[in-house]
Amino acid sequence: MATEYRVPHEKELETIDVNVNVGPQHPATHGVFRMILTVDGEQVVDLYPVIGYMHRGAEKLSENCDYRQAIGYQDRTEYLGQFNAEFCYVQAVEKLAGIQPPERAEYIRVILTELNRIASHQMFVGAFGTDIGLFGTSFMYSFRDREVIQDLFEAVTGERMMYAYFRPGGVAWDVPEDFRERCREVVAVVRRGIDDIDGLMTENDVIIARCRGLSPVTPEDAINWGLTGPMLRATGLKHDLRRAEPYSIYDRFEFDIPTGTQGDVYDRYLVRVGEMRQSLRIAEQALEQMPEGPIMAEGLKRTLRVPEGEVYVRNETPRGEYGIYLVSKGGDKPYRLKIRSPAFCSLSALKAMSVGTYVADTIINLGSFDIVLGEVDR
Amino acid sequence: MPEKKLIEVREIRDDPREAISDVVPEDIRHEIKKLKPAEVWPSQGQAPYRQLLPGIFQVPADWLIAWGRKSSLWPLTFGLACCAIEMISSFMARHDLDRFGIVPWASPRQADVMIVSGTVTKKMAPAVKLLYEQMPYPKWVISMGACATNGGPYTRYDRVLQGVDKVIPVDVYVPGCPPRPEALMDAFLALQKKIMEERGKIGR
Amino acid sequence: MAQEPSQETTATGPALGPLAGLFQEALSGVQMTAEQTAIDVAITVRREDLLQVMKTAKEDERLAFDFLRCLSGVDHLDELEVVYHLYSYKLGHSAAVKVRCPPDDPHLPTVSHLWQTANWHEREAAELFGFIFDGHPDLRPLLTEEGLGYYILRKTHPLAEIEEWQEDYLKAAEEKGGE
Amino acid sequence: MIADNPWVDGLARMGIIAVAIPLAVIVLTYVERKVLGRLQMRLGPMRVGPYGTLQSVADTIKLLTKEDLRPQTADRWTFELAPFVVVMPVFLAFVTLPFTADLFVRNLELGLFFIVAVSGVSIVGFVMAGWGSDNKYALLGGARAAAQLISYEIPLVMAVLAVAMFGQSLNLVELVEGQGRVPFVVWQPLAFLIFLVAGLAELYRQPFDIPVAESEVVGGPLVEYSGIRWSMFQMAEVANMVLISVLASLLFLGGWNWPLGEEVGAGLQVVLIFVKTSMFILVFMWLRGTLPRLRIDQMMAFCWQVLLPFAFLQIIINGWVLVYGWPDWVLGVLSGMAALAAGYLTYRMAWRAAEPVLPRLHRVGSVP
Repeated sequence: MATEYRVPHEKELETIDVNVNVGPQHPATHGVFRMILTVDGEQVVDLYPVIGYMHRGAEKLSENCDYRQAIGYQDRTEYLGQFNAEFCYVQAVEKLAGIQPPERAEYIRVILTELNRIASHQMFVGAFGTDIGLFGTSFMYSFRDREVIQDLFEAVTGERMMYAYFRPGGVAWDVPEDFRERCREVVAVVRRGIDDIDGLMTENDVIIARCRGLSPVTPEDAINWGLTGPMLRATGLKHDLRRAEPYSIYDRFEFDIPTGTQGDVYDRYLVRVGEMRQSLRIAEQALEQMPEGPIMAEGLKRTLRVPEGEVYVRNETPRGEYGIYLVSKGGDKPYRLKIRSPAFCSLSALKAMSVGTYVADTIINLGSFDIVLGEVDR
Repeated sequence: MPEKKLIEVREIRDDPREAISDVVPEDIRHEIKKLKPAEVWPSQGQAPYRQLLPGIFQVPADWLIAWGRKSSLWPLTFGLACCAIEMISSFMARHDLDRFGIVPWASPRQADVMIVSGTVTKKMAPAVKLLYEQMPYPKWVISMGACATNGGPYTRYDRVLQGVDKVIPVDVYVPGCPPRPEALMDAFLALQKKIMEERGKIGR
Repeated sequence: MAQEPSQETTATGPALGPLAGLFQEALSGVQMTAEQTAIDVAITVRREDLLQVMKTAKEDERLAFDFLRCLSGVDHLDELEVVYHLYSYKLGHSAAVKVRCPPDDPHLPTVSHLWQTANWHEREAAELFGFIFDGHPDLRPLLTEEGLGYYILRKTHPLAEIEEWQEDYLKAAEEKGGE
Repeated sequence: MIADNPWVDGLARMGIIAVAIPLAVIVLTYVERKVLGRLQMRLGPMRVGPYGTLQSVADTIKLLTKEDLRPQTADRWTFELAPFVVVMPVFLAFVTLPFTADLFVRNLELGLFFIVAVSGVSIVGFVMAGWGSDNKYALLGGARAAAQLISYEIPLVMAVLAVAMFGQSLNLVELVEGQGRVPFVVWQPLAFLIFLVAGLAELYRQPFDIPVAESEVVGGPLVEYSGIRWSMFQMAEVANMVLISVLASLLFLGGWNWPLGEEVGAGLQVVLIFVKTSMFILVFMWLRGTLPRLRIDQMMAFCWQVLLPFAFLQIIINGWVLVYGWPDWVLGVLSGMAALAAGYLTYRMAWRAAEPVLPRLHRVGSVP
């Protein structure tokens, strides 16, 4: 509500705005993001975001690596949805080199990617709860299930975080023998965990009072600002790259696209919780359909050489549209690798979405973006 | 003249865009002055309390104070990069660093340990140094992961600092990319050992 | 449900998708070359025409590209290139627009007034490749410090040398202390 | 009576209080970490001493030997005196707080009034800390603390006043003795709820930890404090929690009385007050583990729009009952109905679809 403008009286107490620096070290900035708030009392009148505290050149370094070596940088760029990023990258290489991965590899990839999406959203739920003032309880609950997922990943790939498991043409090695059973267990555990989170946060009156109606976004604005993924779906636009431009084998699964209504913070939260359940559905279906067979395309050389060309591959990662623009001029190294990071684009809309709210609202607004600084700064 | 006053208000307000030009803004870059005289704290290999206590109490006091310090190491909540996720993991229910009395604090003034969890870029380095300087003595630093130790996979990029030890002194290095929570726990145990061994001398 | 988009072909047999024709129709007076990449159609235009092409791409009914997906700079050594990846939520198609400029005169018109998301993308490309986007509201560096003086992602800029190991530092310090 | 001489007696009792409060704080800090750990499916402190029992002792030793920093730009005396201004009122309030029928330092005739008056002083300490630190977070936190603590003082006092009206005294021992078998919470549930909520806000704990919100203002007024001064703030917080809990059990739960008999032995009195106080403390810890934080305008609106009118309503009901000499159960029923209404109103406020917060750029003093 715009208050009416009036000229201050001569004797009226004069106020000035104060600049408050938030970050790069601040518990609510999820890493090394920094923003300078200009506050009028408790109200934010201007916001200046500063990024780049973790700009460590994943693009430049990938250009100096072998095609397979560059997978590691994808993990470290998107360090919450590692499999999602790897998936996008290996697809780009496969598209350029004309490799068709075998069926079983595709299924393994889809299962792991969807579970990774859940793990990433668990992290969001935990951090969001802490932003909003829960004393770590949401973090504890979501990490309980996240650890279960990570255990499965560790059994499959041998690492807790930086998997480097997807390779151009398939996956590095086959999954363990009891993969199906373990996956089913994980799915069951996580499903119960999501119910717990529902009980703790979704119907919490304080969270509803804080988040509902906070900085709503229209679909037109969202598209203009470049919001993708859950941020876009919260505005009510039913757009998921897994449906709109099905890649890999996503056209074989049945799943819903959770959407919000007015694009506020609460809708973004709800969309993410809904997505966790849908990912579980996809993983279950993929588990049932997963065939036996080879896990690596045949006839691949030890050094992967990719013919000249370029491709822009986009995937739906937990934060939205993750794109890899890969230019090859022949040879064994990518000529140019550009990462289109969803959080980078969402963050550019932070100012427009936060000005006019309270300081506390700005914090949870930023939390609802679910930024990963590694991906923002690359 | 109300109009004139309005413009004045505008001028007083420092434009945030101007504050960006430097890496660390003026408003977090105030000098830190210690309450004690400067020569007391960095004493010659002796903790300051030893100069006050009579000789017979010194050994038990050393032990007691070192025990207190090692048993309540409060790290600074300070996630830099990927390793921050593993750092958070180790504070969570499965690994639970609170068992050792390790709870994270957000303000550097109340922290004892700084976990440098991730790549330090040249843009971030002044902030890391400032945070280290804001922490009160005695303070320790754990360099977590390959990136913080020497730049790790990113070491050949231009804007990456090749190891946080170029900026601040480091007590414990944890290898790994990222280190598992168990490795971080081990680092804390090593730090506790170090504190016990250094007892009576801390007060750098 | 939906099958793969019809314009998608493998890299081996590049058949031009229907979008190239749409671009030709909508921009009859503009000189452009179309090629088929592994997924999208890529249209290369001259930089004088870029603004007109982008405006048409956004506002034309047949194209209706309401979303700028990505903006990437590429250093081809002899030329710099900017690639705009566009997507239409309305019609569900995507395309790439490319524009080239010489490295010693990297001026390009900005598109940040058409898509707000281009604002940060252009800032990033400007600081890492040295483009100058004319008409951009605020072209200061985003990711790196100001006043760096060189453009990191250009091919001519080398990787950093690995500094001496800490061991060497320690040894040197010991020697100094010993002397 | 510990000693015959009233001065020696008083000093001895004060000594006991001065030792007991820090000890209680140390124990409670450990208990809180354990309880929160259990709420969060983990163990809490385990390694320092058996089952981590020495954890807070170690924390205390560390904090006492830690460097005491003062920012160069800080306002020296304001910064250094603020912790004392926060701690002293709590100790003063304990002077007149009776734990059992004869375990207190001094039983003042205006004891309740004294506690309310003295505990209001600690607000000044927070404002001093916020102002003196020369830190924007501290300034924001100090302003928030001033707004919150002063606002919630009023419903708290009103709830206490309602009890004093009904108990016809300001002497805490007399108030407790007057409750007998049936505690005041039965007759005045509304006042009890208001006291609990306002007390929670006075403690600035979740969901009212707005002044010290860690994810927003990083500890607020406490952000620049380190070592011993910071631990004084912590001690004040925990001691305040004990104070509010003891006060709640004295005023509303009948203190050392219980419904099973009039004559209660001294040992049982201690057990009763301990159990009742622990119950409140555990509830506060439980709330801390499960509730998120309110926004400042919501918190203020809740105080001025819900708590305060209902506190006045309780006083008006009390007035009717006392003036017209209605039986006690009328008071209980009326107050209970009002409590239900207050609960419903709060629920409605939370669930009401909030209006979209639109950018408000035109402000007084800004260039249009």
